[in-house]
Amino acid sequence: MTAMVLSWCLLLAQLMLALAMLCATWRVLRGPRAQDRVVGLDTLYVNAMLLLVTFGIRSGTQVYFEAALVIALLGFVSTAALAKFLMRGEVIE
Amino acid sequence: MNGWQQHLAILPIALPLILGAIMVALDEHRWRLKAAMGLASILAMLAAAAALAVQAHAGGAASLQVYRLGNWPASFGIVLMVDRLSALLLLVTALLGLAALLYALAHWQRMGAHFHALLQFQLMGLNGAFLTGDLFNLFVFFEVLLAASYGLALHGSGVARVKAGLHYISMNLAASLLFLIGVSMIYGVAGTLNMADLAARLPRMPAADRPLLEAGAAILGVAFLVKAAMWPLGFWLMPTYAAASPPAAAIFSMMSKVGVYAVLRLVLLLFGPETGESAGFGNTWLMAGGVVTIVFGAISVLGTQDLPRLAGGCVLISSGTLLAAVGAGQIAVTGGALFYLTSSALAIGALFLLIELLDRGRDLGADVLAVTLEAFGDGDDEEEQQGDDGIGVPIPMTMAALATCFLCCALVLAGLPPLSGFIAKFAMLDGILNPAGLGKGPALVTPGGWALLIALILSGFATLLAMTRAGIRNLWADLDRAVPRVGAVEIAPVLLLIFVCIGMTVAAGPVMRYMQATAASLHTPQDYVRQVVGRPR
Amino acid sequence: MQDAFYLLAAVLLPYAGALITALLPANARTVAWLAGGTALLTLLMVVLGYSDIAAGRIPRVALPWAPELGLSFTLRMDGFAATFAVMASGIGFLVVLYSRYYMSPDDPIPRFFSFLLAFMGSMMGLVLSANLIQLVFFWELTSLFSFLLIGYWQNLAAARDGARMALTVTAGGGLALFAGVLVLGHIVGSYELDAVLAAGNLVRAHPLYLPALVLILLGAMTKSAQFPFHFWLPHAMAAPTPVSAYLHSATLVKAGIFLLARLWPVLAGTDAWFWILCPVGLITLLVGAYVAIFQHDMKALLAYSTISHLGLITLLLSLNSDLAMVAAVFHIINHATFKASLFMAAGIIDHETGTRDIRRLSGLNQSMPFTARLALVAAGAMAGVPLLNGFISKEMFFTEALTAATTPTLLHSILPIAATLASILAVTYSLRFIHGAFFGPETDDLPKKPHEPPQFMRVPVEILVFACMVVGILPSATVGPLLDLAARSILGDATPEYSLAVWHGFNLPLVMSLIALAGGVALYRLLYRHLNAGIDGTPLLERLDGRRAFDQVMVFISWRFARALERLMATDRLQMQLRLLVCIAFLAATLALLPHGLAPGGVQLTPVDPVVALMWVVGGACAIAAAYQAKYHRLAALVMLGGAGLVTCLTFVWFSAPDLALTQLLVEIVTTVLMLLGLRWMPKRIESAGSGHILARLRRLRDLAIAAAAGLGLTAISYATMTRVSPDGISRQFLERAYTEGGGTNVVNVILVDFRGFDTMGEITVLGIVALTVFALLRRFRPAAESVGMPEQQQGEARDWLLIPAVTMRLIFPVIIAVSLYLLLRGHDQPGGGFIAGLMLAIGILLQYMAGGTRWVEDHLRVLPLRWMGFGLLLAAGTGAAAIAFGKPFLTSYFAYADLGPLGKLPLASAVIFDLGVFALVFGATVLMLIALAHQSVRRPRAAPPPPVAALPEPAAAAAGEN
Amino acid sequence: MRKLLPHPLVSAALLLLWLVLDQTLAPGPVLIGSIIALIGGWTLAQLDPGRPRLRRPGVALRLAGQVLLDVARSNLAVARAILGRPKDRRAGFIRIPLALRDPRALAVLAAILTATPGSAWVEYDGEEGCLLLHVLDLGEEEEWMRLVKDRYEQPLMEIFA
Amino acid sequence: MELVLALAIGILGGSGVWLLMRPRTFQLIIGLSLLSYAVNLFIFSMGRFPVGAAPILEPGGKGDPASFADPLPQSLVLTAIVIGFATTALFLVVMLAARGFTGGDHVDGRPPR
Amino acid sequence: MIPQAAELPWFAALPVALLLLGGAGLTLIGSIGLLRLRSFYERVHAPTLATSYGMGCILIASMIFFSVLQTRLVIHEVVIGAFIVLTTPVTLMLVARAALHRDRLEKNATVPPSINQPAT
Ligand code: NA
Ligand code: NA
Repeated sequence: MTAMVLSWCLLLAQLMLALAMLCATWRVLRGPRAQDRVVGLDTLYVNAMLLLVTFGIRSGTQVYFEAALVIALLGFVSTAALAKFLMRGEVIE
Repeated sequence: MNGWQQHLAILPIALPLILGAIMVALDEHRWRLKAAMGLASILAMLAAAAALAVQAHAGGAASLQVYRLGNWPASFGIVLMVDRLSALLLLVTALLGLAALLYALAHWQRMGAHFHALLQFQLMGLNGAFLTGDLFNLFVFFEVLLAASYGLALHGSGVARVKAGLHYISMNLAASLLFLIGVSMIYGVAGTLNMADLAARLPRMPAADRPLLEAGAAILGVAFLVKAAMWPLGFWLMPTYAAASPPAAAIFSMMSKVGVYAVLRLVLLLFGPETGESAGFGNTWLMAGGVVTIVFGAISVLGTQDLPRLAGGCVLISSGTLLAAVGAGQIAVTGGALFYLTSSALAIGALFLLIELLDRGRDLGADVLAVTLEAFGDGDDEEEQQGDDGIGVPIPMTMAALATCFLCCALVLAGLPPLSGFIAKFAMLDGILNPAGLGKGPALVTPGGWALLIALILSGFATLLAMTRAGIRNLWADLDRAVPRVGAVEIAPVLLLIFVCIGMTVAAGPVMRYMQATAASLHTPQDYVRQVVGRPR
Repeated sequence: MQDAFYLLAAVLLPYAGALITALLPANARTVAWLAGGTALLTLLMVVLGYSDIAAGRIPRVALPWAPELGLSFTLRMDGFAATFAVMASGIGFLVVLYSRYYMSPDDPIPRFFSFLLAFMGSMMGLVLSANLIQLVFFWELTSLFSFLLIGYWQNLAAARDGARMALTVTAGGGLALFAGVLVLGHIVGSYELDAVLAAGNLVRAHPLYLPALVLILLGAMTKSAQFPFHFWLPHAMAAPTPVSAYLHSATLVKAGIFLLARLWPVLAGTDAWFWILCPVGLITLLVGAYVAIFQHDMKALLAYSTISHLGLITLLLSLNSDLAMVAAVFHIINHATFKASLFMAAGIIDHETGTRDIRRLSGLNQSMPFTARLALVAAGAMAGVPLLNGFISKEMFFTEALTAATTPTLLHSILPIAATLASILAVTYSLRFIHGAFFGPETDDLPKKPHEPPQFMRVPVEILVFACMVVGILPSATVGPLLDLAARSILGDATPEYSLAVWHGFNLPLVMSLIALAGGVALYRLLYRHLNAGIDGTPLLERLDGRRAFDQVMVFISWRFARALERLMATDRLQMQLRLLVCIAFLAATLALLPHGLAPGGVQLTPVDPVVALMWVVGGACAIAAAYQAKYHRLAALVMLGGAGLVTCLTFVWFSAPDLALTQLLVEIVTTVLMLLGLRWMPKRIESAGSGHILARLRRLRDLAIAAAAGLGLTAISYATMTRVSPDGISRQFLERAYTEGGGTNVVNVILVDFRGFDTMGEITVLGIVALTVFALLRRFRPAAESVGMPEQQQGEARDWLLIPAVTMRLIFPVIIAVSLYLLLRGHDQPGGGFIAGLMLAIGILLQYMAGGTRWVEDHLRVLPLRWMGFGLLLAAGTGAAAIAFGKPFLTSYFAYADLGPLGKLPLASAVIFDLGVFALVFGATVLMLIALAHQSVRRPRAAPPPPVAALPEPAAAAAGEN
Repeated sequence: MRKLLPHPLVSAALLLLWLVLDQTLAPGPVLIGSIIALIGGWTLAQLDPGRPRLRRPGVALRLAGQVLLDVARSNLAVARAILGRPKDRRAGFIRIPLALRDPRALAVLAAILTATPGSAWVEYDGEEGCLLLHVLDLGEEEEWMRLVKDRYEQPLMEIFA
Repeated sequence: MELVLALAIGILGGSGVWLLMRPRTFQLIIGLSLLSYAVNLFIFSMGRFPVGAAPILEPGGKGDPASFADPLPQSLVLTAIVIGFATTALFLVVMLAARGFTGGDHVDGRPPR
Repeated sequence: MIPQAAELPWFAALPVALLLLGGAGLTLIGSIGLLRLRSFYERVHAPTLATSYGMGCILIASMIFFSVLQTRLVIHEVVIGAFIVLTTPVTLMLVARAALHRDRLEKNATVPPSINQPAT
């Protein structure tokens, strides 16, 4: 029973996260301005990272941990670079 | 075979890799050291290739040396396979590499960064592609040689190189993706990547999976044909080769042969006569594509005033000839084609080097003038004739040497006597007309065979026309040109390549025997497959 | 053995002489003696062989060359070959002698003699070849060396053009001959001359007879200047006169005739033979003779006369009559002697007077009487005056023409009239040659004061003219045996009875001769005024200009035709090339699949996971939107590409490939940053409302269809494969052996660094090479003028905006180092490894560059990426090579656990060292690329290059990359 | 000691990170982790030669608790704001003068404000020491001012003295 | 689920091919990137639909092919990713160099007339 | 279904389930905010729901799940949380600052002017 509940809750949580990704994607696609897309991408990264953690729970293994870890540590780099490009027109001065 | 000899196969890959790595780490001003290292490496490669060829040839009918990397069994590890074909191509590669390096010593080595390292990696890629017995590893080595070729094509930078390079890289990146698609499809249905293993599994493959395998092979073939510059996939070739620096272009004359090599190897290994339903897969297309490529190359050769483009056109003709010859699917033709491959690769390499020497000292206006001169009916010769009728002009030693070299290249490429091009062409045509051997059986010549015969003869004529025109314009007509300053180290590689062509003519017997033996074992891959797959760890 | 010696010597001596001569200094005069000696020795060799032939033996020698191809170097000298060999070497010797005096001291003479001797060798090889392929071999060599000889005065445009024309026509014909010989060999089953000659009936009955015949005749006709290929010969007169004397009397042009006669037993005797050759010969005979009359240049006159005589011989050969064959051989010999001497005489005149123009020359009989006598006799032979050799063979020709006329076709029946007409014309031009130059009043209006040439310059002419007379008076005693041997070696037992006598009684041929002589004199008188009026061109045939036609054809072929076809067949536009590539790949796969179709396999499908499906809604939307936005909204496209990449990465995770996911993610980050770094140098784009053109829309629609087809194709193939039962492939091995034999639990990593470590080595090499290339290319980077200035985003004032973020970005760096090393060290057993760690560390460095700027970072932290790369590659390759030291194949791995007491067991795997190399290289290469790009911004304040000419003005831009 | 351990806190955190990642306390990993922690500290010293002085760990702990609480609260508030009607709230910029000057301290403040839903750090001017904040629901500007200055800036100034 | 993966490959590939045929260099580079995603997933799919666990073994064990995902395509994709990364970087730089030399960003240097 | 779910006692499973739902819910609300909020500066707040308690809940769920399952302390998810807390401000600060910069360049009146450039 608990297994059932847990499984369903997990599935529900994953669906919510997937929907959250969808929302973020909408912002990426719609814009209207570049900064909106960047924020959208950043959110997409975070949502994806959380989805990865739930994948780990679902499969009961920890091999997905590293992927989540790397997104958490470095996922911001590309968005930061994008933001810097918006600000300065170049990423490295 | 024991001791160090057993490791000879890895040398053409490992040595340039290691020396290249050291060159990368060395400072730029150590170019003399780098040149010396490069030279040593190529000489060692040359020696190794010669030794491998001797070993392979001495081994009799089914001589194959299998080098199991990492000591893993052939079926799932990566193996190198040295047979006559790979040894031959290693040898040609080393020769061209030596020529390119020598030529670059004069000044090209310092026209951009890391020339020597790139050259080593280029040779490593070529050697690896010729040696590997694994499909995916072939992809990797294709990428190595392509990456290095991108570097060499762009060596020296400049508008023309970069513009051509963009096209070249785009096409080859797309082709590489096709390569991946093809390889993975083959893996998907056959479950293996080893070429010999693949050939062994092919007969047992379920009929329902066969179309997928053939589709994979077809896509793979398209990727190879881009590299071989088959029409209409090879429009990138002429601008790229024409823009590349001479040493790079000389090496590139081998690069287009890699595509042909891959086609040759795989077609015969996977779709040879005893593969049942798949036998002869794609031969007709190869033949047709090859012939059209010859025609296209001939037209390009005819239509250009520009020496580098002319040489590029010769590459196209050479590629087309080889593809069509592979498509003919006959041992005798393949043997001739291998002879042709060797001689044309060397001659084109020499030509690319020569072109720059010829262009040196020409004033820029000459080319513009030549276009109008081409309508050669204009009678400005009258007054010239009045002037100094009947007194010859001595040709400076340098020009004489250049002219002789140019003539030799032209003869080889047009397939005219007395050089190796003629023998090559004869061997192929004789094979087309008499597949079973001269006077043995009333073999029917296919329409494709006739088309190839006509295309070969006509392309030879076109090459002759274009080369004569170019030679006369560059060596005879341009009277007040300055005699180019040519270093010994620049003419030496040209002479080296031409001497090899001459040697192939004189020793046509033994050389041809090698080629025929190579072709025979390529066409009967069973021994090959048995030797690779049959031996357990 | 003896055979071998003199046959080989006959061919190789001239080449040896040529080689030695070529190496002599440019103005060595002694070279003539060397050349003359060589020629004489060659002649001696032929004569040595002649005794054997006379004894009824055919000397031969065979050296193995390429036996696999049925190709041996075989020489064979029968009577016919000997005849030609005598002519080639004998006249060759005389020409050398003559040249010694003819050529100017300022001419670079060794080159001349070298080419001449090489040509002689080729001619000897040609006539002595016992193998058809070998014959073609020497055939093309004669073309080649004649090209060099004709173009000897390469400073003259006429010489260049003449040489080129000769080579084009003769070598082109040679290629046809090559094809023809190949077909002939295919028919017979051998290229050996003996075998071919014995297979006449087989050949003539074969369906491929006609193609072979046409191809071979093409070769012969081009070489022997038969109509319509005759035009190259007069232009070859731009060569020094000795060359003309040699090439156009006895050798080059006779090669075609030689071939016709040589293959006569095999190819002749059919209607096709007659109907091709006879009209050609006839037209050549008549047109050549007619045009010759109107030439003002003595050499040109001789050239056209040569054409005419070649036509005559061809005509004789075409008649399918044995007697005509004998006549042809006889005329070959006669023509060689008188024509060579005439050319030499013309050369003497040219040499001593400075001109060859008959209109200017006059009365040379006074100043150079000896020469005049010699020329007179030779011209008489050419005209067919009795008691000279030309007369006898011409009589035989008339006889044959009359015999042929008994066959009731129009062509046959006009032959006697045509023969007489041709003879009339021959008399006319011979008369013009002699009368125009030697008779009439003496003139002062010459470039040089004429006088007799040096004694020895005349000797060759004297010898030849003497031969003309001796043969003309005593034919059977002199040339009889040679002719007999020659004819017999062609006709064999079928050799007919013939009589070589001056007087055959008063018969029809004699009448024809007399008519010709009288008619010729009359015609010359009739045309006298016209000829002396100095009008250029040939009456009635003004339009017939072979050279112009040739030029036009050449221009057409190499310009209009080739270029038009090239335009049609090729494109230099990348879009089209890529389109073609995609379409061809699609078609290739489709064609392969079509015969059997592509049905999905029978594997039980996996139920759809809504989460993944939703994920792919995201991925698909991002991909499509990126495709849509990439033109005008680069930044947006980049962001969307990031979205698609992220979903791909999630998919890898979902499908149990953590290593892939990690790598994909990191690569994605680096790529995004790289592209952003590059974006700074790209031109601004603003969306234009245009491009709504209907054609443009159609093109886009077509591309859309192609893209959709390609996408669907990929879908179909992957679906079909995924639904099939997996083959029992090699992957089982990896799973089973990864730990036990590879020493790692992360199977993917063990594959990467051990099982297929060789792939990895290649792959890191690729990365290294690319980094080097990027580095080299960027060093010469020249930004576009408009990108040189500061980006407009920096126009506005902004302070301290990076102050706070930079603190965090710096703080993160050690964290990144730690995590990167963590992933590196556990890679063999858990997800991670060299690639991932290397990329990660590179991103760490990148972050510092972003936070602090290039200068600041490089003041604080020095990374030497090239060293890292070299070290990494060396470590990886060295690990591989180290195995060799232990007698194991390259890349054989080794692993053990070192017991470090309380610190636990340390895994010692060579694969880990290999992975360390990978790490170093990936790190170095990535950093090198990033830094090289970043440095462009630092280099910015430099002089703006002038805008390149080719640049089109880009649409002016207002906004930044986006909106 | 300063040379060996230029950033003791960072090094300690790195060691901790290593051990958490490796999920072990065995001597081998501890040794490797220590080495890496040292290397990390040295590298950071290259980039950031300054040596921050942190004191008052009690204050720091209290601040952490406070932040956790605030974040939870504003999570709910923002969730309500998103799901509710836009008319009910007023978003806007607010400028806050700061006395805090240490960039590290500012970075912590930035992290806190960013992590707290409803407030976004937009601009900081170092010369004037002025922070521009964007707030989702402005309410009373004074309250925001007090929140930042008293609740976060004050303890931070104590910690980064 | 197989169809979802196949469609994903198709969409990525189709978008990539579309961009491949566009005239601007930047479109080309985005197209090549999308295509390499597609190809990577494609290679992956050639190991059959991956249902097993990640190919990470228990120490000392032998992997059972039935319960693990096929590791070989994974390693092939890994190689392909890295090579794709390298070539993308190279293409980018060549694209920049071409832009610098020709002044525009058309793949042929200048748009056709 | 989760393979190991059955091995989990209810006192662990329940919080895990709730935390997952809560975290995912917060994350979803945050992303919905990305859609619903009207201006960029408002939207910038939305993702912080995910990076604060949204993330926190899910990470704690994972920690509980694995710790109970493996009967040992599995807390390495903490590292993820730390990294997110460390890095999110960097992105958001940069993006917001960039947006402000661009708005100012375009003389957008809805944003406050630069502090040392008194309002015009
Ligand atoms: Na006269
Ligand atoms: Na916030």
